[in-house]
Amino acid sequence: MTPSDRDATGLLTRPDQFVQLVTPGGERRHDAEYDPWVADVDSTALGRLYRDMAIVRRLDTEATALQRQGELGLWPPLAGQEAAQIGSARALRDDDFVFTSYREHGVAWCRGVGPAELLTVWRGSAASGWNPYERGMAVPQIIIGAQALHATGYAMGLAWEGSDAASVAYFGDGATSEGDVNEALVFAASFDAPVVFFCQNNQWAISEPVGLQSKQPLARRADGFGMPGIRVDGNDVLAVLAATRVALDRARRGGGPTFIEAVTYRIGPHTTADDPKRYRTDDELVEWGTRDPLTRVLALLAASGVDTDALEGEVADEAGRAAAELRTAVTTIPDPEPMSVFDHVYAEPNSHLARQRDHYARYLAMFDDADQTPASTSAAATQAEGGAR
Amino acid sequence: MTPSDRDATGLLTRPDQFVQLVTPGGERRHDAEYDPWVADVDSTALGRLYRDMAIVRRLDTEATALQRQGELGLWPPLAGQEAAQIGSARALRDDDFVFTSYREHGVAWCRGVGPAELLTVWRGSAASGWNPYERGMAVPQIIIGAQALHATGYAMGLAWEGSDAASVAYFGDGATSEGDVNEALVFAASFDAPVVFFCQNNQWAISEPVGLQSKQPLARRADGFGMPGIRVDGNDVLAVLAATRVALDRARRGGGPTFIEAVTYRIGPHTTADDPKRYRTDDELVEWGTRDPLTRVLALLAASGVDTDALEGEVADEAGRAAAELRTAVTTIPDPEPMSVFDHVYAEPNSHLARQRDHYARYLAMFDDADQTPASTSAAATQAEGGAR
Amino acid sequence: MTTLTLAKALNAGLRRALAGDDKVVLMGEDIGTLGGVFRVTDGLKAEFGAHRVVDTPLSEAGILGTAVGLAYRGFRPVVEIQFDGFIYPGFDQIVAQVAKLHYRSRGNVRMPLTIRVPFGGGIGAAEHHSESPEAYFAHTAGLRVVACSDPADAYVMIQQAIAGDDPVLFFEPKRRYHVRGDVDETASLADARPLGVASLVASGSDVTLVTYGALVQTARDAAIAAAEDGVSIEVIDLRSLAPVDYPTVEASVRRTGRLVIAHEAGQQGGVGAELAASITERCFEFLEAAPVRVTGHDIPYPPAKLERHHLPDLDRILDGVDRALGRPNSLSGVEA
Amino acid sequence: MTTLTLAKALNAGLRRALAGDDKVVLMGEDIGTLGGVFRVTDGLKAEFGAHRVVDTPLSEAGILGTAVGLAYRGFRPVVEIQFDGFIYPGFDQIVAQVAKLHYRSRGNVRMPLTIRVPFGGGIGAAEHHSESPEAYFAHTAGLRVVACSDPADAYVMIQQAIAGDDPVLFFEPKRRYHVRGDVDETASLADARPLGVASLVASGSDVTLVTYGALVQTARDAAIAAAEDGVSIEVIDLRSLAPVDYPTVEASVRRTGRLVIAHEAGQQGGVGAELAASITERCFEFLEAAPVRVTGHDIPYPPAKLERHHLPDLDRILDGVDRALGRPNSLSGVEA
Ligand SMILES: Cc1ncc(C[n+]2csc(CCOP(=O)(O)OP(=O)(O)O)c2C)c(N)n1
Ligand SMILES: Cc1ncc(C[n+]2csc(CCOP(=O)(O)OP(=O)(O)O)c2C)c(N)n1
Ligand SMILES: [Mg+2]
Ligand SMILES: [Mg+2]
Repeated sequence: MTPSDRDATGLLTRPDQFVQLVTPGGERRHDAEYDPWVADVDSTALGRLYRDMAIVRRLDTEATALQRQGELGLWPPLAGQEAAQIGSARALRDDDFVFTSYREHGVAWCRGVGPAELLTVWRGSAASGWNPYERGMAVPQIIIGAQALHATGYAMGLAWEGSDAASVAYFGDGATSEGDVNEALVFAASFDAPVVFFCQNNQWAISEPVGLQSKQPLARRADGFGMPGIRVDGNDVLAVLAATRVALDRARRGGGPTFIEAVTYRIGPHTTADDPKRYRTDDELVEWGTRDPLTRVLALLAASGVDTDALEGEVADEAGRAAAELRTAVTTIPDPEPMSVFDHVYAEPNSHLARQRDHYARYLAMFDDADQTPASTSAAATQAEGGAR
Repeated sequence: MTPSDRDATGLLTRPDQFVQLVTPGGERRHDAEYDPWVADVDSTALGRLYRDMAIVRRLDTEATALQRQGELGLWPPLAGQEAAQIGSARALRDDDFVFTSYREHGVAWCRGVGPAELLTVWRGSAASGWNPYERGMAVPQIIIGAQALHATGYAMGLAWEGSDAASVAYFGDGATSEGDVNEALVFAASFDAPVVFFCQNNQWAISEPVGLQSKQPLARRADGFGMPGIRVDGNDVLAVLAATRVALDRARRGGGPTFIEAVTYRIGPHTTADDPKRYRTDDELVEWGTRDPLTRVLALLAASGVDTDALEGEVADEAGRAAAELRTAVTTIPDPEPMSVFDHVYAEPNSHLARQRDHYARYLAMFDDADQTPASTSAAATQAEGGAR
Repeated sequence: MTTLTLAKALNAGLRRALAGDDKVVLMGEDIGTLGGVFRVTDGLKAEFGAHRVVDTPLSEAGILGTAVGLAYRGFRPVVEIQFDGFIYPGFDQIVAQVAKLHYRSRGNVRMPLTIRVPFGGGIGAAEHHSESPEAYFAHTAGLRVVACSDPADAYVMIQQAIAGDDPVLFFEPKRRYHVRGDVDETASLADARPLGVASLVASGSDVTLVTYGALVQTARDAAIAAAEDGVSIEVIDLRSLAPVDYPTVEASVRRTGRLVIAHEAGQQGGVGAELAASITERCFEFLEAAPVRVTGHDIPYPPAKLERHHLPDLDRILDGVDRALGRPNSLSGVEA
Repeated sequence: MTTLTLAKALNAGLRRALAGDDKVVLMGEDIGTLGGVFRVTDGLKAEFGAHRVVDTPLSEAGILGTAVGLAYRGFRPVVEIQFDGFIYPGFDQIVAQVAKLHYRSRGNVRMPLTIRVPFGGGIGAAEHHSESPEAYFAHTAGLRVVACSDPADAYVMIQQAIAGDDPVLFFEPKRRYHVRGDVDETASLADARPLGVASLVASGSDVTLVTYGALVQTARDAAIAAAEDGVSIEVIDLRSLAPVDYPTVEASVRRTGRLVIAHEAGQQGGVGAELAASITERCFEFLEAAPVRVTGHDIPYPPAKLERHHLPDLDRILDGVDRALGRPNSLSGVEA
């Protein structure tokens, strides 16, 4: 292994070091082990994967713009990780259940999360945007790595029920350093849990290169925990689909967990609050630009005779409509009622919170009631501030 | 790998699955990689290792008896793990620093921890028994796995200072499931920390067999974290010494961490509060009895012409004296002064604690002062209880 | 009525919960084959199988995090933390996940976990085996925190905790595991005192003494000792530490005008602080003296030979009563 | 005097600590190359090198646990927790190790860690980015807990925390990172107000208002607004939450007879509970009303669009003052 096998961020990305079915140039590489798993993916199916990726890329751009325009508080862009997310999520059944981090908008798209549902939490309008049981997808997790254990527990439950569904834990390269992720590997192996650990190694954890988290390709972590590890070109949607199908199939058949490392790249900032120029070079961006997940699919489709200009056009239109819908949706997200701040803390009545709620309701009512003005000092303040409420 | 390669507790213990230099029968097995590391260990040196093991076994028996007699609150016996502890600790230099769990009495012996120092904490007389800086050994750690991070941080410090000393983290098989241990592997690899992770796989974590923690030999965990893993016969003192020397040498030369799994067995209960009959079979004990760490050394010494009867006799005498010393020492451990309960909470003056301390001193003084009896109700109670203090 | 130890009463309650709802699963270290280091789960694995009473790998975050996933799937996990001092590696999963997921999911995901914690000292144990971490959880929105003190309550409360849809930190007074008491194993949960309601364990008129867990017995003893001296103590077993049953405590303090709170945990920011502050807010006009706290010191739990100088005992509680009463020779007379 | 933002003042204080003692090392996620997500450590890695300002793997327990090991070796680690809500995965290392090792080792091992925590809300952030976990640490024996509120204090206090031999949880009011103030960069630490001493930021005679962190400014504003209405508020910036500087607070309450405590953290078991209980114990005869707490609700930190209904603001603090004064129309008149 020579330094030249490593890219700017220090990890191995030579094609022979991961599963790759489509080269960056769009050539179909044959792989005896993984080809059978995507034998059904004809041009039409591949076109659909392209469509998914193009749409989520467009939605992501739109959301970033919405954040810049003040419509969202924050947005963590997925740009660059479309293949990893679409390829894996399109391998799922409806009755599978996914636990993600905050960047998996592409996964959410595949799970049928609607535009308003997607943006709610980033707009700061509510604690979450969708009912997990309607989408087969947990609400996003911000504590790095915590969801890996949730996915494992969920899968243990599936196994104990005798279900052949599976769960998937999505997390990043940085997350592999958290205790929770490692403990999840321990539990999953111990209980043969039908869970897929899907690690998007996008080379960075905010400003920290993956080489700081691990000197080893992350997929190699798996073996020591007693499960297969697959390292896949995360910018190759076909390879990701194949690898995820392999892992899900194993899970369904009682074979236990699999760890997938999808080697990909975050093109944009960590979030809209981040300035990646402070920690990474343009060269790196240029290099990863040559490995774009979308262009290679178009090239492959073109080579197999598809009219990709037409496809691109159609999909661009559709993506544009989706983006417009997103833009509309954001304004339809209702602002929360003040008193809803107390909702759902508990599932059952709670005397302490009920009292606190009552107090606050009466406090707020002081401002409504013209006759009964707030107590003198606070009235003074309210005037001084121009009646903030 | 067939089930018969696994022993009762589910893990691989066939000789070819770990480094073994002396067979259970006392035969010297040659190993091109590890032999050079113990080339200096002649019969005299081996006799010294035997002596260490025999003494700590005797001390352990004595401490267990002291607990049964009410002199100690608790004792976690090391019986069975003598080779793992002596072989590893005898590889250390004085300026190395070890962080252990609660069972490493053999390591403490090698670090020069005295009998009263050793028993203090188990007698419940003080929070710890020795000054870590005098012994190059941290005070015992009860939170499973926490010390692995401490050893790693200490080693990072050593490296930053340019020292060629190393640190060692001792922990059990169960501990490998804790986040802390896995995070320690991450940090150690990332910072090339000169630390040796010495895992005594004694097959059990209280009542849980190691197979519940891992389906893989624990040493295989290492590779995925980016460090060498060595699986060694933990009942073979020579092999343990060799493996630890290899690891320490790597650490001293800037080669970073090593993970050693010493496959051994806890013969006694988890602690004197435990009843192992509830969870393991006699067969298992019988089987592990054939792999005793001491008998094989005697056999090897005998084969190399040493008068082992004499040696055994001498060492037994010495061990008897050490045990007698231990028995005497326990009664010399001073009972703590009541007010010392407030000592060392902070290194600097603390107004809150000072006040609480004052209050308690005055409270206690009420009981001393014949004229000024405690307040009436408490006086009544004191009488009722026969003056508890 | 059966006479059971507190540990056996919990065992009986767990058995009934397991039998009554197949979504109830027990998880923890050494709870299966061994039956738990205190034998609270003794026999349950044999009875219900390894998928209902689950020996887990050695990791508290792992146990709690997988329990969250199981709850997501509709299970009702009952987690045992082996000793109080071992809960902290799982703290993030409790505080950031278990406590917040119902809120985060806007009520869509329930977290009916019961987290059993043998707590408190007085058993001569090694470090981390005698702690009282309840205040951390009482300060955490989204959790309920309860403590049982006798076999009858233990039997009922553990079932109520499991049946409830909110996560419950369930503190068990480990030094009283072997104390016996009458338990009505036929009683229906519906008729039982609700989980959030305190219980008046001794009536009195001079001072209100509030406590929970192992100290309830000490408080009873204190009431008896004080009675001989003509002081009438009303003893309240709080049972629920979050939320606190203030109506019961308030009613008592309005009558007695004096409040003593006892707990083993340190004073600074302990459950007694909230209780003192809240009762002062609610009953200021009725208080004849400042509420008095009798607590462990603000120190790490000390070595066994010093624990009697840390834990509130009969004498210290009675001294607290004296202080609340402003009686001579008590510490209240000393200018701090 | 230089005019610096609070973030820059911390940066300057850290620089001075790094320059003054080569055993000081900074550790955390994104603190090196990036200079921290709030840029508090900006430029320090370039100046002092990667072994003094250390970007660590993404693991809070890992950072804190290795910092413990470094302290064992004689280093003085300064750990940054990126946001308040991310401290919990490291909770065990803080509570069971950092806080207890000096006690456990009978004074042989010092743990002079400084754990920097940007805390509090009001910045419109996502979940876990606006919490106020200080009470957990104030309840933990062995730790010191402080909070700075302005650039001048931030500059001095961070150096004091690092220089001290006890572990310090150092809370930084993140929504005030960008507020400017005068800082005397030449001042000697020896002359500065000690870390444990509170500061009287506004004198007054009717009511004592105690707070810390970001709310100190709100409290100052409240004092000004109330003055127009003829109410004289004395404002105390607590600075040290454990231990609390009671002499300062007591002296004030003995004069005013009324106490209002404000913090962003939830009420139940918050720092205000201890303060209310302790002041009631110490000043019962001087209190004309029960201490009033103005706090965040006991809820998980709400979504950004609701945070103004969670955080104490000027109005709510003034309402609290009214309640303490027993003024008409305030909530104190409402029977709960
Ligand atoms: C426990 C915890 N610590 C720190 C953070 C702050 N933080 C948010 S994202 C992030 C980096 C995550 O990197 P990675 O796991 O690679 O995921 P990516 O953002 O690249 O998708 C950090 C440190 C957090 N959210 N949770
Ligand atoms: C964090 C934590 N959880 C639980 C315990 C209780 N406990 C003490 S020893 C032990 C088993 C440890 O097993 P292992 O790591 O194999 O070490 P061994 O005792 O076999 O030497 C457990 C669960 C603890 N001390 N710390
Ligand atoms: Mg990443
Ligand atoms: Mg073990």
